Amino acid sequence: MSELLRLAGVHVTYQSSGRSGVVRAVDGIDLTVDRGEVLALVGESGCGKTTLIRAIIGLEPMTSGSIVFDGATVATGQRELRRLRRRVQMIFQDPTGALNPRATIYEAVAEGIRIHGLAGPEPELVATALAQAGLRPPERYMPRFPHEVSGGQRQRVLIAGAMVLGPQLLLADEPVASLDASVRGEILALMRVLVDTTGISIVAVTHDLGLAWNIADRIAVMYLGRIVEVGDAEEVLADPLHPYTKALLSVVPEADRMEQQILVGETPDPANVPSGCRFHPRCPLVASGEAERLGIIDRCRSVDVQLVASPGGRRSVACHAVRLPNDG
Amino acid sequence: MRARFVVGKILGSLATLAFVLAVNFFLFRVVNDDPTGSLFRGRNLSPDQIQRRREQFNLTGTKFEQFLAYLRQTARGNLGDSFLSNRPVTTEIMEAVWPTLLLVGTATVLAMLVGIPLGIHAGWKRRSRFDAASTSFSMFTYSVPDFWLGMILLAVFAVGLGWFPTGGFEDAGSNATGVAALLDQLHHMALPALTLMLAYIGEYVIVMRSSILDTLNEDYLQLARAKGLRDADVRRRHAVPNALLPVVSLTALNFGFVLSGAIAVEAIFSWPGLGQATLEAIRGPDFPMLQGLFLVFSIAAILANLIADLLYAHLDPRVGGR
Amino acid sequence: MTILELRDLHVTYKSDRGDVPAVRGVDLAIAAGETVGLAGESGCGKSTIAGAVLRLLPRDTIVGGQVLLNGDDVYELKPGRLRAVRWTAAAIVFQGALHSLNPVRRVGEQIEEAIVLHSDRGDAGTHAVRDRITGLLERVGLRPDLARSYPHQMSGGQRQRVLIALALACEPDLLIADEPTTALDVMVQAQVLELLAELQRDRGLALLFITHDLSVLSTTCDRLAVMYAGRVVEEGRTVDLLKTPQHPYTRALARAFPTIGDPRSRMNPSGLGGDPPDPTHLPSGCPFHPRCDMAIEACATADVLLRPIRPDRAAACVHVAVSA
Amino acid sequence: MSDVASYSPRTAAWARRRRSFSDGISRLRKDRVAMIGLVVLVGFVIMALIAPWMSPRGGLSAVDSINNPTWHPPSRDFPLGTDHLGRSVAAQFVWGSRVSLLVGFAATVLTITIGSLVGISAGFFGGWTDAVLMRLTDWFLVIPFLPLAIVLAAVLDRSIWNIILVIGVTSWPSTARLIRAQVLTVKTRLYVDRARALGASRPHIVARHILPNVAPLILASVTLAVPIAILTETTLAFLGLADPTQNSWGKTLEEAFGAGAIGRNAWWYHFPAGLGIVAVVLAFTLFGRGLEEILDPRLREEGARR
Repeated sequence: MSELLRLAGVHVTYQSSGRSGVVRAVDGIDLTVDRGEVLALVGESGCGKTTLIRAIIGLEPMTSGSIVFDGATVATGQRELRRLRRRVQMIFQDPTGALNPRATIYEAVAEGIRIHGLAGPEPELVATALAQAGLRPPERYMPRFPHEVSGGQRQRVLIAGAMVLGPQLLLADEPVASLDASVRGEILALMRVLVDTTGISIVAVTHDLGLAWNIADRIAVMYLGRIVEVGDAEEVLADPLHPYTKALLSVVPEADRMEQQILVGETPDPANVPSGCRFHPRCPLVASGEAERLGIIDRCRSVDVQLVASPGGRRSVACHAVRLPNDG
Repeated sequence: MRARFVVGKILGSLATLAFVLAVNFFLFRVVNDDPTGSLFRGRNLSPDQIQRRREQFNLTGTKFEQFLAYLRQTARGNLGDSFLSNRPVTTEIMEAVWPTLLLVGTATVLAMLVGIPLGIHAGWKRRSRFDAASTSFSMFTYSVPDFWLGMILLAVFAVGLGWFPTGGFEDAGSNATGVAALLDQLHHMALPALTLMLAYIGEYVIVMRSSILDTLNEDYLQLARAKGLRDADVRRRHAVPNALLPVVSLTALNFGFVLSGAIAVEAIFSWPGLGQATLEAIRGPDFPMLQGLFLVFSIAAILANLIADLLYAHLDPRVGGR
Repeated sequence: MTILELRDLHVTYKSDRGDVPAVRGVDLAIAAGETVGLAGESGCGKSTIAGAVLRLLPRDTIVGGQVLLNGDDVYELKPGRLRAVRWTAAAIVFQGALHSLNPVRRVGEQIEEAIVLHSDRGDAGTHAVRDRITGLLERVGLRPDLARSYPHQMSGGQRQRVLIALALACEPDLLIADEPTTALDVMVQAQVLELLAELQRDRGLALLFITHDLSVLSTTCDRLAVMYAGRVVEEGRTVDLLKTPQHPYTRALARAFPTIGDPRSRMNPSGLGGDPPDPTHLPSGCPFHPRCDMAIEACATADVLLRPIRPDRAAACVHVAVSA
Repeated sequence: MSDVASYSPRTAAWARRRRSFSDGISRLRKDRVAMIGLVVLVGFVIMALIAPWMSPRGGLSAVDSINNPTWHPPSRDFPLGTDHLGRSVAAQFVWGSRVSLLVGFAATVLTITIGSLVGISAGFFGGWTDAVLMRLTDWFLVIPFLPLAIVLAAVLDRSIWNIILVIGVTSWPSTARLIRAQVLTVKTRLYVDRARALGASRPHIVARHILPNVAPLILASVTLAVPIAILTETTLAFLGLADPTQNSWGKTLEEAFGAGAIGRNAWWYHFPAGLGIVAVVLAFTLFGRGLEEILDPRLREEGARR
């Protein structure tokens, strides 16, 4: 597999209107996405996962860092962004809000074609995209308004509107979080089929590890603007190394479960990033005295920890306590 | 409330005041480039007299110098002399403030006291017969020009039935004192106050009703009911405190219009207040007087606006940087 | 002892588009110390049941059947008695904590209101009441000084804890939790679930747990009832029901929440074709048949009610053999 | 997919629009109160249009009316009686509707134009544009509206166009605020984000997403601005600031009051004009509220959610 997207040192910070000044929403991300790969970006709300994918498509201004897409560095000019936005597309958590209530489904799907002046008979392009997204027969859906179809169908319309441009990368922001359980699986299956049939890559932002298990090839766990663990989805979920990943996995409600590792305290605040390892105030290793026993407690408190790759490069973890196995 | 919030609001009000002063100056002296021409239209003044007037009204020097002179004067409380009476505008206005304050203040308070409960009840019992009746009534009074309503009331109750005097503040030549004088004034005030109250009431009913309707679907009302509160207590303790917030600021804002609210109605009832003064100034035309009145009306509104903001922030814990 | 019993409950809303049958004959019983989960997708009628128990539905709603709370039919109670039963016999933890708390009143006052309302003496502001509020807040893991805060000053997790404290204020026999963790982050959700489980254990509460998320119920409930189109389509003990779901809908729903590590669901998301039915236009016959992969001809015409399979287990499907 | 090849998006979209338009009309039709308002309005508009045929303009002239009886109660010759100069009150009523409606409509056009331009630019461009425009709007909003109108009208020459100008210039700020708020709401909608992600330019977003979702609100505020304009004209006319050559209902009331119609119990002089104002204003308000319920996206979304 070859590389499609490479993020290096991506930062997104804003001036907060309130008290403490700077919000470090995305605080130094290095990440790659291969062609035909599904990457799940998981974490709690406020960890910067949505901001990160919005920055990739230029909806959020990047403060520093670089994005290389398909071998070329992405410039930030209007024209370059526009060209990029044909090859990178996005779908949203709330498909109801993402569709203009006054535009028909046909118009919603055709909008991208018109913006980019794509060649070809528009009705057929729209019909193909709708059918590909599972809305068959397409002509039945074309003249409808968004409020006349169900939530799952709206998400399919969004997918059709994105896929009609033939993108190489699809960014999906919590694509099934607002959908009913029974519909959820259908949309995920569709996403997987799109990858297998068109070779597109998907970056899916989610708080749901089950989604990663269902469709992702790789998984990246984010905490307070940083990636703390990344690797093959099956490996990470079977054998999490970072204490945060372990905690996240332990609280997935399941009938026969492992020992729960419930982190105390609130969802962390990116306006107020702790010193040292940013996870240390909530880290179970610190709380249980394990870090002290390992003799790393001072480093946890004062040394900012970087993502360290395994010798084979397939797994990376950012934790003072973790030594990676050799995965060749 | 944070001090920063309060200071910010005060500074904002001062900026508005500066804007008003500028408007007040430039409207009268720039729109009409040389006001002496139009101000004294129809009067036979010698060039010498005109020159004296010019100096008197700071019409010499550049526009900017004139503006500064105007600001200095205004800051000292000098608003010039009335053309009609030749007395200082400040004095004239001071004399007319009290009757207006009394009349419109009374009417506003009454309209509030009646309108707010009506609106609460109508909103709470939405689509009831009471709601239909009070909403139609409000829409009707809202559509009636206040002075015409005054004319009708005057025609019916003063001229037709003779129950009330046809105008004025008290009986001419009466030298009653104490309770008798007070009763006489109340007798004179009854019709104009009723007119204004009817004119204002609709707004309170409509705003209060829609504000209650906004809260009806709130989850916290459902929770209050689930707790076992009576319907009346759910309304009193949970719906009304929230729904009153927008009405509180409406009320405060309306107090800003107390001084300027009754111009036409005062004219109908020959009520010796600021409205009557405005009408006379228009007829003159008495520009210094108009200018002074406009300034006073605006200052009242700015103050009321400031109070409304601060009051809102005080009542709503979510506002004001707490 | 049975705390809550629903007997053939029917609820029909009035709307501009006609009658909306939201609940169409539900039987359910909860005993003291028992946790029962009610699962289903949006529009299946599960939240309506929460409102129906305390008679909180809109005035023009038609309610049929019986709701027995500690043996009394809630719909037969006089207004005064009904108000006394509310919050003391059953209290609700509503979904959406931000909107369930009055924004202009301190959270302490809102808890105090419930305590004072249901105590014999008018003892607002006394030490006893203040101590009680402190105790409640501490019990749900909050600092007592938060009583002086306004809802908007708290985090989502804190507000949800306040709602739980509020629900416990009058020591109810039954706690109804309506999607109590839906708006919360995964970690906070785990905290709240743990708290609810603890409280239930400590106080022997009956707990009715309503959610769309079957996986949440799997860890917290003794028994489960799965709703579809206003009816319970399957019920049974949690482990039993999830291990061997009998109704095709339950099966699909259970598969929709994958077990991480289960190779069958790896790279194989599972869902259910079609969409949840519109309550105003329910399909004929078994309302699930248009989405059912096991539907036979009869399903389109013959409606199926819950069939007992064995003690503690029932499902509403033609494929379920009726036990003797 | 021969169906698809012949699918004409434009025709289909227009068919849908027509359908939703006629949906709106039929919903409006069911609103009996709004329909009463509409009927009354249409009646007055027709009266204003055919005034020259209903009643010769000479009826308004004191010179032409010199031989008429003065203060004459309603009779067959003078259906609404005569005034202190012998002029027909009925003629004044018919002609007065022209001025009231003209001022009402024209001032509203001005108000809404200024308000929409300010509101949309402030909302869409944000930043400095927004800060400056909103400061200005706030200033105008705080200054009491009627005194400002009075002062402006007093300074300017007395003409109907100046009255329109005065009302337009003083009443735009609330419209601007309303529309800015709606633009800001629409701007944060996810579909605007989606359009950006699709690569849409600013003009595309304004034309395709912002305007269509703000337009109904603009239309709804038109119907609510007209009554205010009419009432303001009436008051200004009553205070003697109207065009002396034009008969409006407000001016009739001023003259009736000035001539002592109340003391003389000449109800026929002041009653019809006042009733005309109330009827038109009420009709507009009722129709406007009905229209607002159908057009205002906020109210509609509310309704859809339940």
